[in-house]
Amino acid sequence: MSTLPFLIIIPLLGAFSMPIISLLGEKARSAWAVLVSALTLGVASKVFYDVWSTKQLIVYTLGDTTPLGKGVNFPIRILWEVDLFGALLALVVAFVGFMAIIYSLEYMKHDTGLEKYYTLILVLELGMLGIVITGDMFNFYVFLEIMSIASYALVAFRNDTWEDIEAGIKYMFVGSLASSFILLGIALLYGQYGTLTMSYLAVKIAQNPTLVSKVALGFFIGGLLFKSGAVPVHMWLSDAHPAAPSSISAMLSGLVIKVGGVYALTRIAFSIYATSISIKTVGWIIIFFGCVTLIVGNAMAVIQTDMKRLFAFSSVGQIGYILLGIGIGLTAYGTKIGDIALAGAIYHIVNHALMKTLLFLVAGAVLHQVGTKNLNELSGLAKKMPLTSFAFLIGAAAIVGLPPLNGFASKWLIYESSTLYNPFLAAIAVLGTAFCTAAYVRVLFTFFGRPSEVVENAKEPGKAMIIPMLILILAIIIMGLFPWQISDKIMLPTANMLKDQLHYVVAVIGGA
Amino acid sequence: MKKALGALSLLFILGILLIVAHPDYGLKFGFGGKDWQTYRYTDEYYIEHGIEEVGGTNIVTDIVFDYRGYDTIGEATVLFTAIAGAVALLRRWRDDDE
Amino acid sequence: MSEDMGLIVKTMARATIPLIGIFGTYVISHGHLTPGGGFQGGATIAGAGVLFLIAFGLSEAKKRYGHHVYSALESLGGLVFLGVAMLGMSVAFFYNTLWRKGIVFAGKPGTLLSAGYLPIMNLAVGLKVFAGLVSAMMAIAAYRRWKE
Amino acid sequence: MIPFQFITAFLLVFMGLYAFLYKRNLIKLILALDIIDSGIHLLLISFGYRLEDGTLPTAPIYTGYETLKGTSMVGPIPQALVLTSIVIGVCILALAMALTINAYRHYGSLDINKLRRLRG
Repeated sequence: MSTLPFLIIIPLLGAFSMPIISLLGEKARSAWAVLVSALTLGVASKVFYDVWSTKQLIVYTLGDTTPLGKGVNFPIRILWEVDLFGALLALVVAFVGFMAIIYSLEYMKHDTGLEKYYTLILVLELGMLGIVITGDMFNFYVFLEIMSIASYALVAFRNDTWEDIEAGIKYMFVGSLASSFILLGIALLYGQYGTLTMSYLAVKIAQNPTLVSKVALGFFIGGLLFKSGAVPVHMWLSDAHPAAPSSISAMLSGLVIKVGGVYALTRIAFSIYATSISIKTVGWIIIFFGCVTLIVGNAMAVIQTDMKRLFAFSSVGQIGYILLGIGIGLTAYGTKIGDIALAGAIYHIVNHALMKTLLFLVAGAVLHQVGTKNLNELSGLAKKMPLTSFAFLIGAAAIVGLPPLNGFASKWLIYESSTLYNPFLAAIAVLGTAFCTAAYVRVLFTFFGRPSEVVENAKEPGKAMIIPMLILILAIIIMGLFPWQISDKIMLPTANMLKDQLHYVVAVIGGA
Repeated sequence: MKKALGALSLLFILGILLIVAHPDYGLKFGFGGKDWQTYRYTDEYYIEHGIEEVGGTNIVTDIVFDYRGYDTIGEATVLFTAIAGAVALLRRWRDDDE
Repeated sequence: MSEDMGLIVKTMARATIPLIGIFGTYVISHGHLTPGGGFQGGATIAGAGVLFLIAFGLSEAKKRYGHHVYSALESLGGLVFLGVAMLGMSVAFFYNTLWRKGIVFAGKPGTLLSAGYLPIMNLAVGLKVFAGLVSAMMAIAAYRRWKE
Repeated sequence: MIPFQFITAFLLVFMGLYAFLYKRNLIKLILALDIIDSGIHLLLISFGYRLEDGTLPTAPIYTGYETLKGTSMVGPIPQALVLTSIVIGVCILALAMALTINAYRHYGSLDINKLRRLRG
C-alpha cells in the first residue's frame, strides 16, 4: 500500500476534526495542530525519498488500480502523478507549514477565534499539497480554490484592523478573477479535447494543436501570473503579505505564490504543452515578465519604510529570478543551458521558501515584542534582541546571495545560464541583485544603529517563536555548506524529470 | 487613458473568444454520431459503463461521487473552509464590549 | 418594527418548514437514482432554516441555534465522508468496495439500497452542507454592530 | 456561423469583466465575479449538448424505460464539473460578503475608491 494518499488524508482529517477536538480545550487544539502537521511532514519526507531514490514517477489512481477504463486506452479517473519536482515541493510545503504552526502557538496567543485559525492553516497546507501531487486539470482548479479561499480568510484574519480587511478584499477580487481565467482555460480545453487528465491532454494536443489550445494556454499564463504576483499585477501582493499575521505572511510569501503560481505554470508549460506548440515564444513572454518583475520588485523594496512591506516587495523581486530561470528553461528547451536554468529556478524556489519564511518570522518576532514594524523607529534592535537580529542577518545574507549560504548557489546557476544564453539578461539579473542588496543593507544598518526609545524595553520572544527560527537558520546553513552536491543530486535530476514529457505521458497511458 | 486601455483589452479578449467559438477555427457545438465518439469519448464511456461499475442510475451522481469523487471531497473542503473563514471574519472584535 | 413577520407568515412557515425538510431529505436519499444529491438536498433543507429566520426573527432563531453543535455536525459530515472514502484503502483511496464486492447497499441498480457507498456519501454531504450553510447564515444575520 | 449558445456565454463573461473594471460598489463587484462564473458554467454545459438524427437528447439518468440503451444522452462530465464549480462560486460569495460587511464597518462605505488607504 502506497503512502501517498496519507499526504492528503492526514491534513484533511486534522482539518475536519478540528471543531470537535477544540471542544476539549485550548491545549488539545494546539497539540492536535502540531501533531497533524508533524505527521504530514513525515509522510512528505517518505514520499520524497521514494521518488528520489527510484527516480520513477508515482502514479496513483483514485478509486481503482488502473487509470484506464475497461477496454479503452484513455484515463477515466482522477489520478495523482508525482514526479521529483512535485515531491520536492510537497516536502518544502510540509516543512514550512510545520514551522509556521509551531511559531503561531506563541505568536497568535492573544487572538480570538483560534479554532478557525488552526483549521484554516491546515486547509491552506492541504490545498498546496493537493496542487503539487495532482495530475488532473479540474482537480488542480479545485485545490487551487481551496488554497486561495483559505489564504483570503487568513489574510483578513485580524478583522479589527482596517489594513487586514482592505488587503483581504483586494487579494480576494484579484485572486477570484485569476481563478475564473483558469477555469475558462480548463473549460476550453475540455470542449476541444474531451478529457481532463494532464498527460492525456498532452497526447491530444500533440496530435492536433488547434487555436483553442493556444488561447487556453494564454488564459492559464494570465491567471497564473496574477497568482504569482508578477509585476503589472503585483499590487495585491504588496498589500496582502504585510497585512496578514506574520506566520501567514511566511506561508504566503514562501509557498503560496510559488505553488499556486510558478509551479502550476511550469507544470502546464512543460508537461502539457512542451512538445506540441512553439514553446520558444512562451518562454520569451515569461522571460519578459521575469525581467520586469525582477527590476521593479527589488527597486521598490529599497524605498519602503515598513519592514514587512519591504520583505513583500523583495518576494516580488525573487519571483522575477524564478520566472527568468523558467523562461530560459523553456526557450532553450532540450539544451544544456536550459537544464541549468531550470535547475537554478527549482533550487531558488526551495531556497527562497526557506529564506523568506525566516525573514517573515523575524519580522513577526519584532512586531510581537516591540509593537511596530516601521524601520525608522526600530534602530538599535540588535542590542536588545541579539538572537532575532542574528536570524535576520543570516536571512538577509542568504537572500542577497553571499557565498557560504544557500542563496548563492541557486542565484549562481541562474546567472550562469543567463550569461550563456543572452548576456543582456544576466546584466538585468545582476542589476536586480544590486537593488536587493541595497534594501537589505539598509535594514541591517537600522538594526545595528543607535538604540531608540521604542526598543528600550524590548526582549527576546518566547521559545515557541525562537525554535522555528533556529531550525530554519540551521537548514539554511547546512544547505549552504553543500551547494553543488545538492544541485547535482537533487536539482538537476528534478529538472531532467520535469523536462521528460514522454515519461510523464507513458507512465499513465502505457507504452503508446 | 487607463479606461480606454481597459476597454481595448476587454474587446480583444471578447474577439479572441468569438474567433475560438467559430466552428471553422475551433470549438463546435452539438456533436452527434461519429463526432461524438471522437470528441466526447469520456462521456460516452461513463454513459456506457456507469451502471455496472458504480451502480447508480443517475450518471451525474456516479461521476460526482465515484469517478471524480476526489473532486467532491475537495469541494466539501472548499465549503468547509469558506464557512470557517466567514464565521471567523464575522466574530467579535477584540475591543467590542459585551 | 418587530423582528418577526406576523401571524399569517408564521403559521404558513410552521406548515411549510416540515415539508421542505421532507423534500430535502428525499432529494438527498434518492441522489443516486434521480436528479439531485447531497449538495442540492442540503441546500434545500438550509432553505428551511432561512425561512425560519425570516419568519420568526433573529432572537427566536438564536434560541434554537448552538454554534458548537452545528460546527460539530459539519465536521461530523466531513469525517463520515472521509471515512467512507477510506473504506477500500487496501485497493485505492475512493475505491467503491461496497458495490464492487457486494457487501451491503448492493441491490439491483435503480433500487434505493444500491450503488455502494453513494447513498452514505450523499447523506454525509447533505448533513455537512445543511449545517455549514445554516452556520454561515446565522453568522451573517447575527452581525449587526454599526449604528443603524 | 457561431452558435448562439457560445455567444451568450462569452457575452456573459464580457459583461462580468466590464462590470469588474468599471463599477465602484463592492456588492456590484461581487456580482460581477458571479456573472463571469455563470458565463463559464453556461459554456461548459453547452459543451455537453448532443445532436443525433431523429432523437432529442435526454438527461443522463436511466429511468428503466429506455428502448435503446444510451442512444442520445447528453454528456454527464460538464454537469458534474458545473456542480462542483457552482459550490465553489457560492463559497467565494459567502467569504466576499463577510469581508464586505467588515469593510463597511471600518470605512462606513461600500465605495472601492474609499478603500485606498494602503499605499502601493
